[in-house]
Amino acid sequence: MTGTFGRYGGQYVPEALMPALTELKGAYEQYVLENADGFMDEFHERMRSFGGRPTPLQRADALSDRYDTDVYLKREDLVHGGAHKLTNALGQVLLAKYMGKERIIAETGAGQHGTATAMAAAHLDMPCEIYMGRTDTNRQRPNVFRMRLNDATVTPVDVGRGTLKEAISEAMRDWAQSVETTHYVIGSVVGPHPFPKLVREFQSVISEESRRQIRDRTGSLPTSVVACAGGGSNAMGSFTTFLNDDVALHAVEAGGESLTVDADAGVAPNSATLQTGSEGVLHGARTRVLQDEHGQIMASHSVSAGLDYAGVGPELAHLVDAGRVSAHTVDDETALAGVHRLSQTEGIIPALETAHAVGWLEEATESQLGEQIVLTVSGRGDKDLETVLEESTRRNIPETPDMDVFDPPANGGTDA
Amino acid sequence: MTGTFGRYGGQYVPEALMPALTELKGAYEQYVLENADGFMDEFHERMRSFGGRPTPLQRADALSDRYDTDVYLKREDLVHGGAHKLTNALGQVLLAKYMGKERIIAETGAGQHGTATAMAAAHLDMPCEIYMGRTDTNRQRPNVFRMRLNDATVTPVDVGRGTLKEAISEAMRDWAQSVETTHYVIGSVVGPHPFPKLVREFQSVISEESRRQIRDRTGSLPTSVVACAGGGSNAMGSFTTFLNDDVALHAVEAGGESLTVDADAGVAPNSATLQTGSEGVLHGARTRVLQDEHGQIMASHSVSAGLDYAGVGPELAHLVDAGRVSAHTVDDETALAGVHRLSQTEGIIPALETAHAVGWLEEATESQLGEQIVLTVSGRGDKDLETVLEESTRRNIPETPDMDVFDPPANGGTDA
Amino acid sequence: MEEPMHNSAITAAFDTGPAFVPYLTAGDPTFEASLEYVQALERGGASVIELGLPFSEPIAEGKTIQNAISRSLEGGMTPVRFFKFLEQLDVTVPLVCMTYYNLIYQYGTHDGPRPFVERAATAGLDGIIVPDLPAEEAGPLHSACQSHGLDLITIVAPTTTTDRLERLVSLCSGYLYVQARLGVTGARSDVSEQTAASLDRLTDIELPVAVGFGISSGEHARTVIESGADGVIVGSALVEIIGEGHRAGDSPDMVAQRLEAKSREITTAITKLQQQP
Amino acid sequence: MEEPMHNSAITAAFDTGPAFVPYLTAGDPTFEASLEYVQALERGGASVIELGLPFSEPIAEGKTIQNAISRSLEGGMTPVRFFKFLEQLDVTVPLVCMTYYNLIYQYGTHDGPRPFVERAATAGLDGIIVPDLPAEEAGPLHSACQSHGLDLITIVAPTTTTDRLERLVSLCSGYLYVQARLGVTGARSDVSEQTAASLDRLTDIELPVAVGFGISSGEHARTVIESGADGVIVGSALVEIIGEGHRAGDSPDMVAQRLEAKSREITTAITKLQQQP
Ligand SMILES: Cc1ncc(COP(=O)(O)O)c(C=O)c1O
Ligand SMILES: Cc1ncc(COP(=O)(O)O)c(C=O)c1O
Repeated sequence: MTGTFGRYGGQYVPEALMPALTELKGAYEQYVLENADGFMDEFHERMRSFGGRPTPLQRADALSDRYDTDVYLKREDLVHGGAHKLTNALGQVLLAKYMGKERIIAETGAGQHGTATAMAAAHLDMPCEIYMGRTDTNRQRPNVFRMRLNDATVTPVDVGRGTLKEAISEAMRDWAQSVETTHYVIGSVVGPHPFPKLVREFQSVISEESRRQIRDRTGSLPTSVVACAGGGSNAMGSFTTFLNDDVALHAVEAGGESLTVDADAGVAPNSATLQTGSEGVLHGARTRVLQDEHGQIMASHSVSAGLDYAGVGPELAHLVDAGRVSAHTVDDETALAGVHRLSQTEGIIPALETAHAVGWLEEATESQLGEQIVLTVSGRGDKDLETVLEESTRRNIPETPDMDVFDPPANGGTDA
Repeated sequence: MTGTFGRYGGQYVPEALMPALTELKGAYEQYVLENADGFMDEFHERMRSFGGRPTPLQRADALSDRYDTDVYLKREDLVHGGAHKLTNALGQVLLAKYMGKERIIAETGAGQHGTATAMAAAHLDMPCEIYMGRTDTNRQRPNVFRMRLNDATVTPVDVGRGTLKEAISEAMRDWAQSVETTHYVIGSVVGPHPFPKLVREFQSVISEESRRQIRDRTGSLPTSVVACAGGGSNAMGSFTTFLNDDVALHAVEAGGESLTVDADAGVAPNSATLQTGSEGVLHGARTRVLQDEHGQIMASHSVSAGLDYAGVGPELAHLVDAGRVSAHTVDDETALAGVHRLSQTEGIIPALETAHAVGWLEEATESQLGEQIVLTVSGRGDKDLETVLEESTRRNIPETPDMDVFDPPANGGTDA
Repeated sequence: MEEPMHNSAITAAFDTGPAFVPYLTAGDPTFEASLEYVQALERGGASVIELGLPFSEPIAEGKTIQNAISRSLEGGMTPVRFFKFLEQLDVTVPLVCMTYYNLIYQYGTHDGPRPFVERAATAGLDGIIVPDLPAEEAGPLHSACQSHGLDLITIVAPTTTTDRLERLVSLCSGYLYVQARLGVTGARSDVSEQTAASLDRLTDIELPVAVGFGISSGEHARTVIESGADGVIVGSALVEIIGEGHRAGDSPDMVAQRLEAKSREITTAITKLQQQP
Repeated sequence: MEEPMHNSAITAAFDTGPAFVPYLTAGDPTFEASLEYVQALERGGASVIELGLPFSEPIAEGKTIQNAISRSLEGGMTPVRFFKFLEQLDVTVPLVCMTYYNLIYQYGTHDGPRPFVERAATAGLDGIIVPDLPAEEAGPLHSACQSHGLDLITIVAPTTTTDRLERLVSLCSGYLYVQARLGVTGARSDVSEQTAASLDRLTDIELPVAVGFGISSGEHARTVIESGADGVIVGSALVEIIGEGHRAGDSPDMVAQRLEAKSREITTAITKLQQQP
């Protein structure tokens, strides 16, 4: 059957959307797979000149010393907008243009996919509307500003907890109505077929680059590749080109506060979908999801908004089931310490999402680390500054810098 | 005489600092000019893998249409940290390391140079202290967070208005005391010889790249190059490689609120040093400065903190006097509109500094624009979001997006 | 076209003239009130009743039904209780469950739709509608329904192409659910032009055709029947009555009376009509 | 080594034994009070007085003198008024102006240091110290000073190398200002070890040598003279008295008395001493 990955995948959407998915599948095959009208050439050229690709692969000297191995960082934080997300957003907006669509919609949680889509839409002159949970609009003000500056409409979603899950549902509702003129730019390797393949295809440029870069630099392939996984686009992008190589692939999920769930409250205090989720149908695909015994989707949690999602891409779920990818969890505290470690020792402030992959290095065994690691820095941490400081202080993370600098000025001035 | 550019330049510093400047001059000649110990190779390699160089040169389609010419953007906003500033900071911190220094100090205004220096210092494992005016620490909180995350000490300066001018003075005082072990990483092509040359040398990689890129792409050199100028490192970096070409060079300063000064209050409501300043001595160099009739330095103003400085690099001042570079001013309102224009039509939210160059395109004559323009996007605007929205709203800039999205949720929900 | 494998009580309900098919979310706002409301619908003249089993991610619903779903979930509705609800209902008209696939898939101790369908059959359910299950994914549920004598009711959208239409019809029994307009559920004040167009291409379908999405008054309902439908599905307009009553703190009896009155408005408007040939 | 071109009153002031060279910012906190304070210094035994002409960017000063400069600027001090200040002063000891180069450079209707020096000479000034003017840039000011019979006093730092030292000495007249420690001005509670080291290499200099930066008490002053200096420069310790008085709202007379007392403490401590050979 098409559109599935082992047990996962499929197209669990209202009938009204099926023709659009069929059309999208056709466009995917024609433009993306077969480069019709030079689509992929234009995509790569725009990602180069507008998006800043290729991103560098950098040796992390301090981490390499710390773990007594060679750690290389794939610097997706240097992509325009500050995360790997633009690669997918630009690919899809461009595809929508080739398909003759007139309008773009997208959902966003932390705001990274929303800002990426808004940028891509402004760049390609497409009207754009972003759905964002009310809770998220309030806690991610700077990203709302950025989307509005890029002239995107931002529509807060007042349903439920007002976070990513609700925003996706709302975007799907818009699409059910506007499907004839509108393309829905989904933000990760999730959703109904062909989205998981389409997004993975765009994002696999990450591992195309890093595989070439590490060989050019060291003459060999890495022992392992490490990437954080929310929906899984960063992980799939970082892994895809290595799938047929003898390279260990590690996906790091958000362990949140704890791996135990409160089923009565419908809350999982983590986003460890791959580790603790079970098979279910969410947002158009069969995959691993966080759900209660009845099949109701649970509210997930992570200190990192971009990993805070109850589902995961079906292909990644399948690769984990098949044993090709190892899934790990890193909890909030270890991730926060990871932000500080990378900031202090390498001069790179990573996104909280990325910090889960960084944190995992602390917990990995020597053989998991191996001789050479490529870790994808999926985004920069500018969006997370306030959260990192608040949460690190609250939890007494020892690496947390003090912020005494904000104290009021000492009165008068003497020579001390 | 060495260290001068026409009437400008020199070394107006306390005797205690002279040996350090002599030492620095030696290091500059040895490591930077002669690539001793492969210094420049290491610099370029680190700027590549850590800093994200080369930055792309992107055709700006919407601006090209608008001005009926070819506008290319040199994307310094994609450098690690979000501005061209890292190139200088990394160069100097690396040089300090080669010189055997044990500690780094720097001043910062908006925080861009401070964050760049903190990143570079963390990357190269050097203790680092950043002086920042008290006013600036309070209005640039996110940048203070970033510096602290990178483990830099941030020392607020309570003197005077508590802005950049005072921070530089304070950094010089620290240096006067610590000069034997400490390198002072000055943030622009200002200060005593050899700083203006040293910083220009590092930053000229901008025009080395853009000159090559535009020729590769179009087969010709641009008609003109446009760059905003505060201290002038972005402008000098963008111009240097074109100096001997038949290419017009335009430096755009902050016109602020008005070009007339209030000498009694000691305030110039602008930072138009090249246009309205007069010859004077400030922070170690003879150059153009904003001063009253007695020679007291005036408080400058610009909506853009990074241009808000009463001095300018001596070499740039000289090139303007010599007619090789044309100086222009763009006021706060035109710059704000420039932020919105680039954000909305190109999907790039520029720094307020950069927005002055963008705004100038509106005011330039057809012949100034010419057939092909390279405009340096010196930095990204993430640091300026709140300012841009507040100031745009206050001044009724027509392009300003509304922020109704933050209104409280409508009560209940109906199908509308 | 494949014939339904059983004698459908649902299809039979369309025999006596234009059918009124109301929708409620079961358990909205409480288990008991909701039981009363369903019975009110029957008194108001319902031919078939659709009962929503609430799912946490109702991607096909507008605000009105989303709110109903929230109320029902907060009231403790689960699939297990839903079946108890069915068993406690004292109505004679055929009942259809409308829910999302994950709840069906998760029910019982092993994966797949069979346990749910089995239990549904014993609880007296006649049919199932799953808005997020297109023909492509409907195979397992379809065969489970056939084994247990339940109708799987499929939805035809304005965007459905001719080849898809055939496939949907071939899977369908009970009635064909025709979505009147693009978008999500929700009461509207006009009848979509898409409705007439949709019905035009369904003239040679043997199954009864019921139109839903946006029908909110007797007048609308009449127009739809005049355009050739065999029945009208009314959801949000009824659910909104429950929502309003809930917000106003009205007694379940009062709300039940309003539901009955609204139902009668629609029944009255359509029973006089003969459906178009 | 070049001989000074004139008979320096400043140099002469060192002839009668160890010199006490106090510093104040002129106009701190007001023009009038400041006149009184300078006279108090003379009463306290000053041999030469350094008067700060305040500049907005005093990069060589610590917090104490920065604050004095702010007070003076807020009080309206300008180079023009500074010369009036000098003219109104009723003191007989030689006066030295300490200021930054930009004020000197901007003074008058044409660029360069000459107009300033000319006016300074008529106002009765004897010498000039410019902390941000190293030997490399001192040429124009040096020749202007020579033309008008003023001493240009240069500063020797702990970091000054031997070749630089020669150049600084060759430009200097009046006295050589020896910076006791690295850093900026400011009172300290100890005497730097750098001081002794600095003085050691100046034993064969013909000019008097005065040590400044951080001297705050008679005891410090004595140690410095014992280490071989010809005079001590005391700034922040005196300026702080003015600052404290200002903050406490004390009368200028009270402050003047304290300044005189502090001066006498230092003068007393050093006049008993014979400088080392
Ligand atoms: C920086 C960053 N990394 C990772 C993620 C997780 O998404 P995905 O797993 O699809 O890469 C996000 C999502 O917003 C993100 O912003
Ligand atoms: C983005 C950006 N552009 C320009 C400037 C102005 O400095 P300069 O003229 O030295 O390039 C700054 C200073 O902070 C800056 O941050």
